Amino acid sequence: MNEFLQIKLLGIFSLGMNLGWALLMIPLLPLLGFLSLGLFGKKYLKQSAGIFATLLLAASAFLSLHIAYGYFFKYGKLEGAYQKIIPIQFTWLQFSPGLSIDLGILLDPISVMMLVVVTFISLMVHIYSLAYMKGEERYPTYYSFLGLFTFSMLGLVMASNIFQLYIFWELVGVSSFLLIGYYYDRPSAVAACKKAFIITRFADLGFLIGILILSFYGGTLDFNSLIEKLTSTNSTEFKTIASASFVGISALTWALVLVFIGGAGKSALFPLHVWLPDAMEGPTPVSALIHAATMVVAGVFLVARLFPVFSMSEVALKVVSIIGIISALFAAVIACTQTDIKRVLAYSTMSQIGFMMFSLGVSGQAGESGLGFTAAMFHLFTHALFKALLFLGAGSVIHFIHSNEMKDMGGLRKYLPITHITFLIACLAISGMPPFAGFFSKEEILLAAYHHNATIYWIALATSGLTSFYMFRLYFSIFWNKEYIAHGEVHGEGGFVMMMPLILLSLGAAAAGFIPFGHFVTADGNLLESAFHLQFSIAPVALGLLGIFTAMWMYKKQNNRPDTIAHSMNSFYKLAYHKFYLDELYLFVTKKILFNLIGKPAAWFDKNVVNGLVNATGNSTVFISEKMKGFQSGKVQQYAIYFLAGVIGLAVLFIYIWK
Amino acid sequence: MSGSTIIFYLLSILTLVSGILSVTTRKIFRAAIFLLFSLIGIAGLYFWMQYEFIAAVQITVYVGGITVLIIFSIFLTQQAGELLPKQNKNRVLFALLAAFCGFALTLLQIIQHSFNKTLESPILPTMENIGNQMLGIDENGFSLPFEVVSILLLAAMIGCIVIALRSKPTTV
Amino acid sequence: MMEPGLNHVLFVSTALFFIGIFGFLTRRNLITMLMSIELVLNSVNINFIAFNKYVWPHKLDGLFFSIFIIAIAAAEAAVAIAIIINLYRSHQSIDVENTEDLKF
Amino acid sequence: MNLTLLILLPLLTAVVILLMRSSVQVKWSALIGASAQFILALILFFTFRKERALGNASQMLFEIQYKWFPSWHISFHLGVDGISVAMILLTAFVVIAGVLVSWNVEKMTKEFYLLLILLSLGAYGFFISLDLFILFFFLEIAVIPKYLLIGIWGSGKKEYAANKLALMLMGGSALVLVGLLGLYFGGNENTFDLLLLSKMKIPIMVQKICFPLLFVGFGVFTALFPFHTWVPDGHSSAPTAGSMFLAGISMKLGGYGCLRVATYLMPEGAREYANIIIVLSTIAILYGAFATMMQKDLKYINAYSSVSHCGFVLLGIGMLTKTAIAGAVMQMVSHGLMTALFFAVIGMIYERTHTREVNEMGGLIKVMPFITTVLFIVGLCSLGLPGLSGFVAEMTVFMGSWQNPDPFHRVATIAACMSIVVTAVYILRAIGQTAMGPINDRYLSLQDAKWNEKLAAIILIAGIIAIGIAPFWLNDLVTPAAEVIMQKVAGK
Repeated sequence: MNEFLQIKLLGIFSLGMNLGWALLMIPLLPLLGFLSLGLFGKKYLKQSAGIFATLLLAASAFLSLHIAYGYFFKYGKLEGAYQKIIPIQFTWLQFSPGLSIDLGILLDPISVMMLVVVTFISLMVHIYSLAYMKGEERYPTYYSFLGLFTFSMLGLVMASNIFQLYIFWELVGVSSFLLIGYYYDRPSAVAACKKAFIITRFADLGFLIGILILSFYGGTLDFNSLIEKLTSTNSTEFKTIASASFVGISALTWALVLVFIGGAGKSALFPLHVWLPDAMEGPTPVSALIHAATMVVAGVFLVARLFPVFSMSEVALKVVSIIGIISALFAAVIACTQTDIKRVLAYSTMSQIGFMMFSLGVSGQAGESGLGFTAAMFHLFTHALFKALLFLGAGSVIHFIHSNEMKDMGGLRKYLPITHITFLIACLAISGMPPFAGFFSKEEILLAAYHHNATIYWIALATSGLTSFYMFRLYFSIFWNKEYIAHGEVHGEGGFVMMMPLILLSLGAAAAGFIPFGHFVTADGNLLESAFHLQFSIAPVALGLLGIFTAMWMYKKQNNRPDTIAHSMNSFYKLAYHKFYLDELYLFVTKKILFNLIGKPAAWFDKNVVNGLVNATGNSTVFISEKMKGFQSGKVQQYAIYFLAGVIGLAVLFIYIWK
Repeated sequence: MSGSTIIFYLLSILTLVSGILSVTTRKIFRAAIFLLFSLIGIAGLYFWMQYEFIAAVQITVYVGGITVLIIFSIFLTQQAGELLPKQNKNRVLFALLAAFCGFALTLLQIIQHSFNKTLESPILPTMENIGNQMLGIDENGFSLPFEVVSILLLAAMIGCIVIALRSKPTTV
Repeated sequence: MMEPGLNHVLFVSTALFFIGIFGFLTRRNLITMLMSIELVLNSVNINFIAFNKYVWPHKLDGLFFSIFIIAIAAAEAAVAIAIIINLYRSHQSIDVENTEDLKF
Repeated sequence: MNLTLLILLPLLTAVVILLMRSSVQVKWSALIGASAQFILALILFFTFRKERALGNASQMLFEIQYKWFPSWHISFHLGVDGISVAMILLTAFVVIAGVLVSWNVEKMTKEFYLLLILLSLGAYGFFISLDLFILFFFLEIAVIPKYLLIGIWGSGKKEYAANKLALMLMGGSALVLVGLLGLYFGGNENTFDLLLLSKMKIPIMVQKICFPLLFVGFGVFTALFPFHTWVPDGHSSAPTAGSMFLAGISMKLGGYGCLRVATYLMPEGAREYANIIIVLSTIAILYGAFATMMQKDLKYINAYSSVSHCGFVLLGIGMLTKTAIAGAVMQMVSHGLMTALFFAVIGMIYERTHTREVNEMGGLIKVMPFITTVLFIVGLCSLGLPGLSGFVAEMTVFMGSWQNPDPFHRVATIAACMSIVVTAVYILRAIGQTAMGPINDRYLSLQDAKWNEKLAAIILIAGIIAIGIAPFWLNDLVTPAAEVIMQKVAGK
């Protein structure tokens, strides 16, 4: 091997050499796409760039399916429990003995599941974009950014080292930045991409400090050994991190909460969510990929990855569940009032992520109590499918109508039949209607919450009702409501290339719920048989139906009911419509406080005080010499007087004073 | 009170009074003449101290040479009969103060210090002794300073000529 | 009145010295300043001779120094007058107040 | 590997440039000279690695010693360790890029290139000298050309900037000189030899006096707060290559000096003043970042961000752990490459748009995709994107800093970490306003980069990416040398 890359082929042979390389190829193929399209795309590939990238990703998706099959059904299990396998790892940067950033691949149920989700959704988006983005000026660039994102996301989910996760975490952030800012000449897109990056960056600060704390006490950055050291209550590492405290809170909790802040930023949880709605400025397929299905769930993934450690700290878990439930409810309320269809979807994403988060928060580590964990992962999986579907459907609508606003839509079911059906399936799925995917996963979440914390359960139940309301509000507003009046030429749906991903995803959204998820993904790797309680699911389904019928009543036909209702809760409606003025608050904090109270004084201080001191040194030198040059008057007799006075003075000095 | 004492005092008075007049009179030619008298008085003092050779040199060089040189330069540069410009009051006051302080300080030192004459046998400043030592190269000889002074004089002469030469108009 | 000795002579020379200084400081004409300098030099000469006579009569060093000083004074006077005349040519004046070109 | 080659080669280049007639000849001979330096630096790097791999564990490799001034115990003593090799590589990268970028200089071309080459000579000499006297000698060689470069080829308030820079740097050198003399006379033996001095036990009192002198003296070069004000003015007035050299090489002379001379030779002094250094550098990091936020001129943005980034160098040194010191050196290399590239890009943009005000630009992606891509890369490097060099260096500094468990160091580290957010803010503002947004019509006809600019950018980007995606080679180079320094500082 290369002398630089001392790749430790841990068990790569036990997987079979081909499988090892296959594993490596999964992230490397999108990277290849990024590099080749980024460097040569504009010149050589042009319109074939999309096909090229799609083929690479198809290969990658195929390989990850292959790996998933192998892992779940062939070699992943050891004595009934799924193992964490690290087939590839090499030292990337050694800080000190024991503390190093190792790049590697960690296979365990969640990473393999994420592998499949990421590559599959990404492939769908690639295919969809072939038609959707056709004719764009920077078509190859678009695909190269998609490649970069997919690579980073894959690196993130397969990370074997917390710092590796951080590295790819930043990379997905930047690819999201690049893709949101894809329409670079729109000022709103530029503002949105900056906002997204800066807010997640702010959250990453917490993540970074959390990593620093964990690494200091854990003495390692490697996930496996970190988890091992910090979860056994007897280890010295655990004892020190649990006993070390700052402001009365243990270092462990601090570290986990800080890490969670990082996750909350990326997953757009309250109150760090403000970037997500604005991020909808990006191309719609990108929103489907990054801001619905994959990147935004990175926070959930992070908490799940460190879940054994989280489960050691009650407080940290409590924070996770509280933030999760607040986000879920908060976003759902806002989603009911928004009129931009992508923004509704964005808030719905935030709400669903809130579901996953509090589900993790109410979970325990082992056995039955780990239901929350499984449920969160299950919901992550199903949500990826139906939310991507929703976004792609929305994209298809926007593609047809060239607008994001609900008021421009209505009655589109005749023009977009396939979109209509798939969108309906997705809406049913997200509303938790049996037998669609969302029903099963949401059911498990609610069950986990019910067992753990009644308050959370009731709020979650209410939120799930709201969910079906706003989703069907969306559905009816787009496809029913008023009749669509076509202006000029009407082109149909995007054709097969655009419809195929919708169909595939709707199949997934319809059927994914039947996967016995507890068999594969559990907190402790052991099998978890989730019992299905019929009586338990009555309440959520009933509430969901209520939501749907309310939406139908209000939006199926054009009428003034929505306005009346909005009018009757005037102030609250306004509050929700303006997203509870959080954006304004952020603007106030950044513009007023950061810029005006810190930035400006700092710049002023530098210009006037520090620089002024330097200039003052120079000026005082000039001033003094200006004064001193008067002595050099050219008048001989003056010199003589000074001289004489000097002589007399020195004489007196030497004779009488310094004898 | 011997004759010698009276002569000393007379000479001192002549020297100092004509010195003072020389630096205060506002007629430049008179200043030169007072200077002449002062120098003569000094020569008298040398005679009084029985240093005849140096007294003679004083008269020839100073009285005969330098004063004449000065008078010539007065003729060359000055309109005759014109009063010298007055110095401003402050300057005079400060000069007086400085001169007086310096004078008082020096005098105080002179009075407080007692000079002791050596006990070794004196050498008389006769022409013979002076001549031998001036050109002697033994340890009492002064031939090196003598030569240095001669070179200095030469340099001064050349310098005078160079400085006083009317610079030619540079026409190339 | 006392018998004059070293101190008396030194008194005369000191007085003459400061008369010269005073003249140098107050005169505005360069030639009269030169005269003041001559007075200063002469007062020094008197000192040399006086010390030679009253303190170290066994040597002739003081006398020689006087001789050299006289020689140098002569040279100096010549150079000074050359400078003064040159100055007069260029400035049409030998007032010291006008000769202050050599400054900052 | 004969180290004198590193001095002789620039000297030869300078002579050849002097002999050349036309500006084309001058440019090409400078380029050939710079490439030769570049190759030489690479050869040095690989032979160094080979020697180390063969088990040559002596502290300095390729040592050469000539008697120079025997009566004062000054010898021409050269040698390199990992840190020096890293800095030499950096210099070689920046020099070749600087030469390429200045291809359009028409005013007194010969003199311009001569000064550039002289500056590189000073830098190489500085990094390889093991005798404090010649170290100082080369330091001075590296200062003077900057004055002329800014004063003659600069823009804006160039005279003011040149004076300010030269005076402040000279002031720094004066402190350095006093400190060096203190070391010379303060030790048991009068010597300027670095290795001899390092083996000597220098009295605590001498260390307490000389350490601040040397640290502040070198610190002025590397923008130690509050002696950083030459940075914004100097950088913004300098010609493009001048800014590149200034930020890419000159500022690193200071960091290297702080580490190699001040900290290494006077460990007790370093421990004594470490907290002050940390406070000052943390202030520099945050304050520089906040001040950058308010700047509107691209060069000022990069200059203030350099203050912030160089704060990490000093922070790493002040933290006094092996990892932090290694991180400081990495940050020097990384920042050198990055900031040189940033200035190069700014120069390219300025040449086209004739403005450096970010408010007046916009949408430049459309007309100059190459240049804006480079701008993106360098901006992302500056804000610490993984895969580019800035991330590696900053993370190493943070990791090293965090190894000090007391609250003071913790708070300083967290404060320094915060700068990654502020950096993101100002970098994205700058990029967003220049490259993105609607384009101004008068820029529609602008051309993208030419071959020389492309080459320069690619060379520097190669360096940045090489560190960013494979930091282990730099780490392997730097860490053993940092360990030597730390052993001395730990006093065991």
